Amino acid sequence: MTLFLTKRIAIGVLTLLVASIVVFSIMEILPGDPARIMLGMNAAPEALATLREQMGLNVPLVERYANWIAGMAVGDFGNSYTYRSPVIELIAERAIVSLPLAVISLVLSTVIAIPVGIFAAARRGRLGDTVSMGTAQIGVAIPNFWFALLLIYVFAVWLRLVPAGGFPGWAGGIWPGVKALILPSIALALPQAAILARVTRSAMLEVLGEDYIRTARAKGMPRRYVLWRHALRNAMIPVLTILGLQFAFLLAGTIIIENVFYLPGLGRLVFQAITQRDLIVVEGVVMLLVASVVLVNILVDIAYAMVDPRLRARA
Amino acid sequence: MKIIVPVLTAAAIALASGTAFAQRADVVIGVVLEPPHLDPTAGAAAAIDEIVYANLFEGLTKIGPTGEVLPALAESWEVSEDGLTYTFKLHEGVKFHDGAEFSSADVKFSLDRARAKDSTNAQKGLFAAIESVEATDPTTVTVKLSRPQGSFLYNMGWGDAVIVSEASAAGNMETPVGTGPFKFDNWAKGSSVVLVKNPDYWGEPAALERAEFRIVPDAAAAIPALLSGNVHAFPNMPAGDALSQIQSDPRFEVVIGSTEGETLLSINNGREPFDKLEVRQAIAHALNREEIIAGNGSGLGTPIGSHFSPANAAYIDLTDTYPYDPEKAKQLLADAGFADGISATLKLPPPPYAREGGQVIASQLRQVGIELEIIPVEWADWLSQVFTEKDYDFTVISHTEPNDIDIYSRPDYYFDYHNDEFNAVIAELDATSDEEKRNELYGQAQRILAEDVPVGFLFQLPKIGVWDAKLEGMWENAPIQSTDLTEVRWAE
Amino acid sequence: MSAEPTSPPVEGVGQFARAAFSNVSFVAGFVITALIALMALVSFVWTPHDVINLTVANRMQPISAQHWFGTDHFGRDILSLIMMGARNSIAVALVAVGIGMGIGVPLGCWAAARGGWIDEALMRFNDVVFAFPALLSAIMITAIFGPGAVNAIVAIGIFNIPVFARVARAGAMALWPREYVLAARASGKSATLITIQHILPNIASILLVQGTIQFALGILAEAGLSYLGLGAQPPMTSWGRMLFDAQTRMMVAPHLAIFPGLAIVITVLGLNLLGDGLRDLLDPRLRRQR
Amino acid sequence: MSLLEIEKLRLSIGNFEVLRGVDLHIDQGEVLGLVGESGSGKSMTALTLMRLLPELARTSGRVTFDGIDILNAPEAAMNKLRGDDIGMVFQEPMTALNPVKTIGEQVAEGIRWHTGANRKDAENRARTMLDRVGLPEAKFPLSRYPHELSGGQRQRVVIAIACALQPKLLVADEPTTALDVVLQAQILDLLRDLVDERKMGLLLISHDLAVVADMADRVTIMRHGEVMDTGETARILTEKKHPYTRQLAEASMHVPARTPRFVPPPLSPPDKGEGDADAATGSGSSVPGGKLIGKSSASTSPSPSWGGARGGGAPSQRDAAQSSRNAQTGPLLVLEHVTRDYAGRRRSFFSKPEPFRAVRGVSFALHEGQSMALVGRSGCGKSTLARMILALDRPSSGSIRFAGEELTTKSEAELRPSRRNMQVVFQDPYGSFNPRHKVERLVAEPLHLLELQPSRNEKRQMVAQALAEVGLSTADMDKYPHEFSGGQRQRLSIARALITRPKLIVADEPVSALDVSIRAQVLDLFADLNQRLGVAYLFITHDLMVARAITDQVMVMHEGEIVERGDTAAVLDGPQSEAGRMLVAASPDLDRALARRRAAASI
Repeated sequence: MTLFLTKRIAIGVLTLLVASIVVFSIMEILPGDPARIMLGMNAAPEALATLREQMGLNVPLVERYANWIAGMAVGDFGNSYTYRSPVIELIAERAIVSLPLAVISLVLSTVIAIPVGIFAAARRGRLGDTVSMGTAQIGVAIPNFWFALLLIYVFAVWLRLVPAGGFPGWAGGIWPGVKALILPSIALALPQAAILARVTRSAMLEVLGEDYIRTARAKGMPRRYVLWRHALRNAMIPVLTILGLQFAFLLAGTIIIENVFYLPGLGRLVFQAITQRDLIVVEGVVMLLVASVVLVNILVDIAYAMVDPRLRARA
Repeated sequence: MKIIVPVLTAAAIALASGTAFAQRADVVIGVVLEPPHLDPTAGAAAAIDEIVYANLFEGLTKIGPTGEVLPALAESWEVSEDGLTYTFKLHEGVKFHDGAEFSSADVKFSLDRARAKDSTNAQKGLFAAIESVEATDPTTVTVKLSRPQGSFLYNMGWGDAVIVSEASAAGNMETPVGTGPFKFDNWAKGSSVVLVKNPDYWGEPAALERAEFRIVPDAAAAIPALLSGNVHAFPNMPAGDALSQIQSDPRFEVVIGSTEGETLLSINNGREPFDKLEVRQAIAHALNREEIIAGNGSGLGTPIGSHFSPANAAYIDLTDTYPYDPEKAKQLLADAGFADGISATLKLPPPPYAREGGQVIASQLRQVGIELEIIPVEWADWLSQVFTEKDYDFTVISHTEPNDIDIYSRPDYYFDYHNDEFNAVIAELDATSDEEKRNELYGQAQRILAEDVPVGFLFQLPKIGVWDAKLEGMWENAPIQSTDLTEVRWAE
Repeated sequence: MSAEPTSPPVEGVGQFARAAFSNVSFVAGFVITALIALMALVSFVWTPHDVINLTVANRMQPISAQHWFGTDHFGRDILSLIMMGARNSIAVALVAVGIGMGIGVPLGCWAAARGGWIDEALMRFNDVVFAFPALLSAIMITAIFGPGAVNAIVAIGIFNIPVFARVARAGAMALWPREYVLAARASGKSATLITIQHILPNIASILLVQGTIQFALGILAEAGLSYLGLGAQPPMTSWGRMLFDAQTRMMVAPHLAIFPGLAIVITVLGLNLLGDGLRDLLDPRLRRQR
Repeated sequence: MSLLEIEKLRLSIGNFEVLRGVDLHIDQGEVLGLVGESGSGKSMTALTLMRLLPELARTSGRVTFDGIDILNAPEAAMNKLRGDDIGMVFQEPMTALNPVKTIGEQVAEGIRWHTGANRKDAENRARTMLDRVGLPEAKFPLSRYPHELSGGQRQRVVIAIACALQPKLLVADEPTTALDVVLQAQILDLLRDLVDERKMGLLLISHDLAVVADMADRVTIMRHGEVMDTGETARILTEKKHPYTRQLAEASMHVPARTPRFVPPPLSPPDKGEGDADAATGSGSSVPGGKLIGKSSASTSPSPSWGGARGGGAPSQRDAAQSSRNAQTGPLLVLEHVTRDYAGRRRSFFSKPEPFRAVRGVSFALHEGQSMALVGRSGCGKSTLARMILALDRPSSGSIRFAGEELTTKSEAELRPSRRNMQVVFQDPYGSFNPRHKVERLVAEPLHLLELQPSRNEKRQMVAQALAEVGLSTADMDKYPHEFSGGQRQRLSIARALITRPKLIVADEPVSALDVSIRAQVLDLFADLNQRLGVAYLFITHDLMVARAITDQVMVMHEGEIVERGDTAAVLDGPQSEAGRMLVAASPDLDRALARRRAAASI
């Protein structure tokens, strides 16, 4: 297990390192002068020069990369050009929106998709299967932002059940915050749930065709018992894989969804930062997202090992 | 377990406060852009002034709802005969939000800081004429100018000229400290800035207890936010085509005012063949302003024929100088030797008036033989490519600074336009402080531009103010970038 | 023996056709996809209305006999725009799949044939690419090189590379130990020749299925990018672009958002059905499960 | 009243009729052998009486077990019956156990379900049961997972599950087909003991007459969903009244008519210290009973493992020199000290992975026209060895010379002439052809090796000739491989191997996937080609019957080493090595089984 973990972590660190070089070099190609953006159209040239100096934009490239990496290692992501505050603070402020959003969506999609997938697999070929998989098929095809628009108009504007967007912050209590995240989470979760339900179903069907299911049935175990106690755990392996991949999708999905619902999350932050050429923020957030994907992949691998003793042994 | 207690208490208070007040004293104002920081003396972003101007920070003077100059921290002033010495009499008993006393020393500090060599003030030009600032006594400030400047009092009313305290100036970006009727409470980045009433305000206290400026980036988000009651007012609503629906809804007050935003089809006069007057005239004849306004994203706007706001007293209607006439445009192009047409690029920054209006313009110019390749650019790229490097043929942009007709006389400006006759008018204007004379000079300047069409004059950007019908005291026009909440209150 | 990853040959065209036409997914998917493709092709020669020159006076008209889906904010006919948009949406997704296949499949086959550190390097490369949320990186790419259809293609295409590399590698790895490949090796054939003659034809079906999936994802990705204003730029149009234009006007003219959205949903649905149907037809192991 | 009574059982899946009126019965404590070739419906019969059929299956007729009408019993009643009164053992032990549950859980689960015992009691019973099937707690605690056990051990777990509750009937569906002969014998012994001990009825399903003859009191022979013949084992299989029974029995004991074509080269004078290779490849007529090779010397000394018998272990260098000198006249294939290591699993991050040695210092020689068998249990390294001979894999050390050419150091291009003379026939008649190519292209594939590429017409002619040689027609050229039966495909394999007129064909288990009657035909073909074309064979097989049928000599491989070699008949009749003895003893043999049965009956 330790060997396995060490190897996974080593690969993760390598991935991060390569990713950091890619991100940094991409960001350095970006055109646009951050100082000019901050001071606006009619800014005086002396003011620009002064600001550039202050922002450390005159230091050579390699040195800037080294500083950046060294800083990140100790949690210092530098200072935002536009907000003039530490990037780590910006990230922390935004993460308290994005993280709950991603977690709620992930939970929501899992809680919906896995039972539906199992249900459909257990009723293969019958009405319940056809209806749920037909719905899932459509769910996969719906762009989440379009779905979000429809949700806003139905639930926020017509029915006025939930806010149309914006985020009141957590200071006013848990409920207003959660309420503001309901529609975005649904918009994010449902298309993912559709995919997950399909994967769960086919994984279950695959497992249900295995010999050991027949062995269990030959032991006299009823169909339902076999479904939950024998099939489910084995079917979890492909489902976990998709869950891991979906996490990356969710993170990306937040960029669009946060824009639709104008939620002040990491996705909005990075989108705005790109258009405002706030390079250091973009770099920091992208690295953070990449790191979380890497971390989730490691967690998925650990979960594999927990589910499957064969992998545990190899580990 | 203990941690949960304050949270619950906070929640209880929040619930209670939602119902306890009989008279509403809080308001949520929607703003399109999030300010990069909150110090109006260190950035050009209009988003800063929209929140802090007049509410949090005050200057010596203040620009009123119709563009007039009003007294603010200076209760009165005297101007010397030669127009070179301004003596300001300051209010007494004014305190900064951190409790510090306001005095003439703060005025001297603020103005000297703004015009210093290492200043990062984005509008240093406002202070260019100042020779010296003297704090004669605690309530008197004497400013000496190196040359007469007609617009000096107006300039002192800009957000870039607000008075800050030496003690707190460095922290103004994050936690601004001013003298206004509201003080800073909280800034949730990406989401909102909250101001609360300043109980120690020196003047008429504000009616509102709390004002939240919520960042609502575009129409897609603004409309549902307004309709669902999450946001009470948009001083500048990105309403787009949904405006008609809001107008017909009795819950809302819609006021279409004017801004200082002259929207132009900017032309690079330094590039062939746009240095030719005939070509520019042809372009002017090819533009159908009504259609452009209809397709500009909101369907609103006042056509203009030169670079001046119709709301201004000195405005002259010159829209008929080159009326829409595609045949004539083709003829002019043929005469200029471009019978086969011209190919050029049109760089469009992100706002809808540019991105959408630009498509209409491209379609109109195509009909007279000018084929435009549309290149959408982000603000950052627009600033560096178009504005700084002058690497463009055409662009669509709204110039929102007030009274900025002088930009056509700036030698390095991105129009690359040079006209000695015009420059002479501007120079004279700068040295004139007599109102009537100034208006006449403004008229001359407008006419020169209208004839010479250095750019395509399109329309004045509308200020679409939308707010809850029960909300009183919002400004209808926007002579300056601000959301003055001092007079705002809920009816009943 | 390991499970058969490849499809058996289909017993003649006739039998394939018979099997195909009894597969509901395949038929539905094929018909939808064909109709959409036809629509895109027709738009090259004919659309109901001119959409190049704007007639702003006609703007935002509701559904009528003349304009079946109404008109947009520039007075353009929405049906015509959807036909034109199909062109770009399909082209972007198709070329992106082409990039992914063209680079990913050779890479995957190469790694499977050579194994060792080449294989390891490819897998690590995949790890790095997969660690980037695709849309985020696509936004970065379009932000650097400017928004536009071509850059959207590149951005989406890059993320198709590891997908196809992975699928091709997995398929090829399962085939290399097969006895007919060993027999070919015993016949002295080079790895390249074996890949061309034995590996590729037998992974073609899984690549085809993956291709339809990536195609569908590409259409969604293009829509997402265009919705953020980073995809197709005017005067070019695409379905995502139409949604971008429609979002601010949905309250007054819902048809502006509904029809392009439906176009996306139907196309993606059609492609997914086609993919499912193809998988059923080409892969007997999965067919048994359904 | 029988324990199980099946009357006129019909079963169809979709439109396909699987069973067409099957009758059979089993009494308490009786062993019934159900025999048939693939597709005869024997497994479906078993699944019917467990009611574990696929969803689309339709049944009619009567199945009565212990007074219960199985076909019409409610599902709950079936759940009570399964595992409690009827236990079942499946063919594939590798996949029959849930990989994520411990063996203890899997055995105890059924006990708890049926008896309502608490976890502790159920685990105790499971422990006892596992102990009984030969998995004592000390070595195989309940917490083991299936992947930690070998195939034979897993099958024991499956048997423990099936027998845990003392069922009245045990159904064993090909319980040993996936195991090698030695394991097969052990598992069959276990089953026999359990059935005796607990007075269970046993329905033993097998394709192997010898196995059934050994185990069953009565046999029922099925074909195409119908019962062909049924009755007391010894009588049925001795009298062979039914033509199908006769056909099956004869095919199982089939030995192709052939005479050893290979004539050993004349021995050189002994004082010259002739190559061991020569000696080793001798027909063995001069060394009766084959040669026993010292195991100890093989594992410790670097000398050729077969060198101990005569001549006293000649140094390998001289051996090699001799071989190259005799390139023209010497043996076709010479292996010297061939070893193959595989990278093992790393135990920790810092320790080096311990290599796994699949083949250990193997040396032997094969002459032109000679037919040699390589036998051994599964996993003994014989397939690895074959791959190295075919130059599909390279040895870690040692040398392989084919027709005097060293193969181990050559590039793919340099190997071409050797490859032309050396072809391969694989086990799986389904996996050995690219399903997308036509027969013409498939069979012509090795022509790629020819220096002068034949024209299209010539190619067609060569393919036609090769097809004719294996008994297929020219018309088959334009078909796809799936249009052929398993046996025909194996003929195609052989045709492909023959098309370059090779001197050696390596055949890796070429008939083990075929039904007995087809197997006999393919063996005939191999024998015939050896006779007519003089091609040498290296036959890799775990089935001694095959070795006996068509080879002159046999080598016994065990744990990567060759432990015995000699004339086929001699080795198989009187194995000298431990491994050889075990193989021979475990090999099912119809004659022997019948003899035993008759002897038992006559007592």
